[in-house]
Amino acid sequence: MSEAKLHLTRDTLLGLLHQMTRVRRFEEKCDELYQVEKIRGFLHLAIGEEAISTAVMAALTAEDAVVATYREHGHALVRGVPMRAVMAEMYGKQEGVSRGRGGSMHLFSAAHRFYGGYAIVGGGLPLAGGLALADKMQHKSCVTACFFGEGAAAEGEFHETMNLAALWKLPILFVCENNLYAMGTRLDFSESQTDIHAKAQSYRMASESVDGMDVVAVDAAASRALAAIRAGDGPQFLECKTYRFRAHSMFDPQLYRTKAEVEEWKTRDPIPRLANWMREAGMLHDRDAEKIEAEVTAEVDDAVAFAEAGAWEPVETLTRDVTAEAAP
Amino acid sequence: MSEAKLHLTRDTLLGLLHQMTRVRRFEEKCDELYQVEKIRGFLHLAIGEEAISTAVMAALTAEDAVVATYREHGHALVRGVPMRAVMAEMYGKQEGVSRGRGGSMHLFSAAHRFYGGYAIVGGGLPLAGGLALADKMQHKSCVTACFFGEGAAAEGEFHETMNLAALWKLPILFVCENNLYAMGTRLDFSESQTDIHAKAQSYRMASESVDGMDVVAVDAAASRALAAIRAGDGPQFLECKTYRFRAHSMFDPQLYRTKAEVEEWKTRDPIPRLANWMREAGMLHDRDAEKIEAEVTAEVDDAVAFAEAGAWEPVETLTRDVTAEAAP
Amino acid sequence: MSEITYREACREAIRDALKRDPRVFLMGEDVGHYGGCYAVSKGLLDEFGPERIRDTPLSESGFTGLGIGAAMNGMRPIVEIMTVNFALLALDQIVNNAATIRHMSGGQFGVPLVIRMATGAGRQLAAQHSHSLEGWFAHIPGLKILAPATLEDARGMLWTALEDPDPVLIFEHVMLYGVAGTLAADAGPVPIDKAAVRRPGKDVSLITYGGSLPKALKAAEALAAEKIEAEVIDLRTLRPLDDATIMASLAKTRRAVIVDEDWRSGSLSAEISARIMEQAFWNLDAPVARVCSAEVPIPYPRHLEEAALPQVPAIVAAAKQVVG
Amino acid sequence: MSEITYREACREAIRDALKRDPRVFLMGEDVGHYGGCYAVSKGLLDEFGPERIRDTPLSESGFTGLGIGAAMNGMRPIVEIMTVNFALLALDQIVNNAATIRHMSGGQFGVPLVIRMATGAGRQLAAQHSHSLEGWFAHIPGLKILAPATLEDARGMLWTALEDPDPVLIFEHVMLYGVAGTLAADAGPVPIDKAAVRRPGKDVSLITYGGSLPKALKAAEALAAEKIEAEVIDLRTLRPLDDATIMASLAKTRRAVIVDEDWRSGSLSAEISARIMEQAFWNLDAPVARVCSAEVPIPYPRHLEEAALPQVPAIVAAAKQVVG
Ligand SMILES: Cc1ncc(C[n+]2csc(CCOP(=O)(O)OP(=O)(O)O)c2C)c(N)n1
Ligand SMILES: Cc1ncc(C[n+]2csc(CCOP(=O)(O)OP(=O)(O)O)c2C)c(N)n1
Ligand SMILES: [Mg+2]
Ligand SMILES: [Mg+2]
Repeated sequence: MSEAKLHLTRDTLLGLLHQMTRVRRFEEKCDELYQVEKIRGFLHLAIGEEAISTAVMAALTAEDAVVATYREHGHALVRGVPMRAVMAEMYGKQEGVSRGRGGSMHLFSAAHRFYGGYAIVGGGLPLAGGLALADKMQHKSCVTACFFGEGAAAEGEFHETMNLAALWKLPILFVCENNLYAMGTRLDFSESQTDIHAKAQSYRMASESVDGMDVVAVDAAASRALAAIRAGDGPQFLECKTYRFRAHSMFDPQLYRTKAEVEEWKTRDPIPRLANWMREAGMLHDRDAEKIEAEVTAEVDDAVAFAEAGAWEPVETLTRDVTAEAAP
Repeated sequence: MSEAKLHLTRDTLLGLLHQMTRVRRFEEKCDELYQVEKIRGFLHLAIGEEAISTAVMAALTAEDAVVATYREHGHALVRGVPMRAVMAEMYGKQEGVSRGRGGSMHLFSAAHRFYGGYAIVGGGLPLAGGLALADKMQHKSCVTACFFGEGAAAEGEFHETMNLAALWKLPILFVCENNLYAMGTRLDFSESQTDIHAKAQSYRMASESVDGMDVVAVDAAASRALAAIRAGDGPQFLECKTYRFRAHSMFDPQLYRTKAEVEEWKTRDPIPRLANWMREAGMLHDRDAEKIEAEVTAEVDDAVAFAEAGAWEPVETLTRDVTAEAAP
Repeated sequence: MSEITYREACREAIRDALKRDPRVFLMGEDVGHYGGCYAVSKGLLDEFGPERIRDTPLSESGFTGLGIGAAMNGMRPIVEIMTVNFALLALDQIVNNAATIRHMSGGQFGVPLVIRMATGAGRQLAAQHSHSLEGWFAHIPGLKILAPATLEDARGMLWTALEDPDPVLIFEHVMLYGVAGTLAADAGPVPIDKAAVRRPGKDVSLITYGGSLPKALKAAEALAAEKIEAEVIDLRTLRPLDDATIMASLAKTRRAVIVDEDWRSGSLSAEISARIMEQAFWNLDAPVARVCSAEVPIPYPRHLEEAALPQVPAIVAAAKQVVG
Repeated sequence: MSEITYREACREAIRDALKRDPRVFLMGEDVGHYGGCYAVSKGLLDEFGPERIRDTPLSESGFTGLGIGAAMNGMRPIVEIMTVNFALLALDQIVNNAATIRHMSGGQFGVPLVIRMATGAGRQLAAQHSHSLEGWFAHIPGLKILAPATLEDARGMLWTALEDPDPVLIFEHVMLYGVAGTLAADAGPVPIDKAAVRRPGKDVSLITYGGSLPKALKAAEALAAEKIEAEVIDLRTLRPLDDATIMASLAKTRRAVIVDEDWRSGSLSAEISARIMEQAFWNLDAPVARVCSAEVPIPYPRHLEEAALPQVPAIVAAAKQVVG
């Protein structure tokens, strides 16, 4: 584990472990619920990648803004969006964070400046740039954290946003979750330059690559980057190398990678990795681990019960929220 | 002037001078014709930038393909498209190279593998990539030369094409005509990284920057790049630094730059520059210069007469060439 | 009253917005140092500075998306896209984001963004600069689509659009910029949910908008000379359509010709015809006719461009045919 | 005859094209190693190799443009765009280039390109993956637009499309992929310029295409039980429209309902209604009706998604209303 961890308190580390576990158990439950058709549509699990959202959210303040992708359950949960409302959204219930209209791919929460999960790859980037522009023009000191997969780096919208952000020195943290595959396309089949963070040079943007399976390393890198942004150095780019342990979505036979490769990556699972290190350092005891698991299980069960008990939006409201009720 | 010139024969140099002069006089005539409303629509002159198209075309073979922009009179002429047909196109006459349908911005010539002038900035790049892909898949050894302004480098289509070309090692020469302005937007107002050729690194593409006012330097650089492409090294990127002496188009009061700047650049005019150097080296005599001017004047006058005498497409044919006559 | 062009009316509308509301800024290619591709924003950079008159790189999707994000976060951006053909590069942001976010977020976020762009043919700019795709945008739920055809509307629609909580697209026809006329000195906001009867008549309704309005008015004059009283309706807002004004006119005239510079098939003219079919069929004395552009990428030469577009004689002929 | 799904018919069509013509190749996101987002191209990479089954980066505009260039230079590319919503990223290439090059070049260059994509709702994929924009594309001169609704068409349209000298877009409805049926072992090319009468009838014409065809057929069955004989027309080709088949049916039935999964305003249904107005007004016994999607970005929950889309009961009700 990275050295930076030594500076973190036991409470902070327990917090990170707790958050990663929450996200993991939540998504495992979603997987079950998909099998029994409680959740439908596309469901993208980030199991294996929890360290990134957990660490970056820990480094942000409540005033900062977040933009994410369709693989954003963890981002929403760690950001503080209540698990109940997220689970209800997965069900498509009225009590869902987006009234059930968005589902798994479109979690939004104004109260948490969680500006949403976007399902057009690359489509969230320009919009995130605009959030940062508005903050800057309003002389606010907050930062927009924009998450996306390495697949997005091939899209034109990535390029246009990177340039605009650097040109106008926008307060934005680009977080590339590089899990080596975009659906079934391995990075070297999609990029001539596979060092994603190296692309930032084209825009004279500061960038760093970090082990995305090491929550503490990501936390340290994100904190450094955020400090630079807040100091007025302009946007920063953080590439986090990670891996998804599960299929791309629920319709993916995973023909494009070997079981062995997946198993190899599982040995770097960020949750046991942190837990084991903490144990060795005497910072985690069995009762702590059990407590976390118990709390998380209770929270997940409660969220499922909440979603189950939720209501369907009346069909009569079908066209609400297409435009605002009161226009001038 | 660059050292490379020393290896060029007098005939070759005279040829380059002749071509640049042709293009210059053609465009000066177009400017006149625009004032008297013989030519309409947008008219983009490349006066000052002739060295680039002249040199690159000289380095290409007849089997190679060319894709250009709306500022492409010179490219078409030097490529060998008859001046008559180009001028008739400027008039919108049936005898025009595109039957008058395209006008100044859309010169096409199948016979010269001149795949056209495109007026959506960046829009020609993907298409040029496709020409190169087809050549490669058909195991042909030809190259596609794709011209565009530095303004295009900000478009997403630039990014996507650069990556695809490098990823698939397509036989394509990207020629960026960097004249420092995109309409009225100075490069440093549009790019955080103003060294355009440096962007090629993001795609692991070989690149070079060259003085675009030095026809011999461009010729040498283009020849090197083409040799590399033909040797199978994949795409190459050539940035040519240049300047347009005239307005962006006919509707441009040029508020965005000073007269002094324009005058400064005019001292680097590629035509007198080559001519003077040749004179000093004893390779150009007054009678050569006069001969070139006389030939060019005659050619331009002939082209104008041809265009004047041309016919308008009958209105009845309005919808021809929307789709092919005979579909399956 | 002052003598003013449509271009100046557009500029005054922007100036006024910038002065009235510190959240407003203008962003787009060449809006600043160049003075605007069609000179609409000339002088504004000097007056308001580069923070509020933002020249952008050639990145239509990028800066349109930035406008969306800025609108979601407290600003009131006016994004200028030079020409509707270039807007195709920004369609993902407009259709997949701007138009959906309110719904996808269950009403939590809105996008109070205004996008202005030039549309239409007539300047011999050929197949990549001359199209009229505003009808396309009018297809998308979540957007509002405006087509100011008069000085009043060029001056007043932007104001109301900027107060709208949802994305509003304003299409300015390139042939209108030079049109001059008089405008009240205190001209202010106008509603953006109503069509207008620009000339009353009882024999046939000429339904149109934007750059075709002057042509329809000329046609009405020509028809008047032949004792046919045409009522000219300026749609003004293409989404949502003001059905009431259209059907009220039809109730009187029982006949209609729709004039739309867009390519005929699948243009807004089709939707209007279909609505008349649905709402006024039993009132019709003749089938509704359409005068639209020929289905061809607009060719460069003047005579072919003119032949491709709706022209006064064709409108007159269609009206006479409908009147029977 | 063999038992086959629509998905397999699409795959067989591609296999067959690859085998028949060395100029054909398939290019798009995840068409190779993944096996295709909707599993259409599963197995083709193994059979034909990565030169001809090309996985692309996420670059819709880029690889669509590459397809255009390759088509202009001797190849016959099949470009797959996963879902019509993503095609918005490639619209510049499709509309400004593919559709205009033949005209702009005065007929010197053509773009014999086929672009396939999935369209439509029904899988609870919400507001960024569920739309039906084929009617939008059908607006653009220079393009041909196909919507195979049957196994025969899924199998046979691609063949003909690849022989067409112009760009052809094929829209495959996501809810059809799983539909199974029998197909003649020697099923081959089918024409792409004619609509088809899928069920004859004399009382009302149900005009539809793509994913709505099964619904229209079910509605016709329900109507038959009530002694209303509906004629079901499958448009098959959305541009150019086969007016003759539509008007022939109208001449018989004098009544029509158009079923279109696209949002109502400005959908293809409007164009069809307008054409019926223009060409068959005097034959009509009732106004043409439309059953379309509600004008809302498609919501995620099943009950709302179902409520947003055209359904059999609504078609039956519209038909009964029209029959009066
Ligand atoms: C513009 C666009 N093209 C294609 C898709 C289909 N798609 C959804 S996710 C995905 C892969 C994205 O990969 P990456 O960006 O690496 O993110 P990851 O899924 O690995 O987290 C694809 C191709 C899409 N949603 N949007
Ligand atoms: C996509 C798009 N946006 C905007 C324009 C309008 N426009 C035409 S040329 C131009 C400037 C292009 O600059 P550059 O690429 O540097 O080429 P140059 O004109 O300098 O040769 C602009 C903004 C366009 N044609 N296409
Ligand atoms: Mg990935
Ligand atoms: Mg330039």
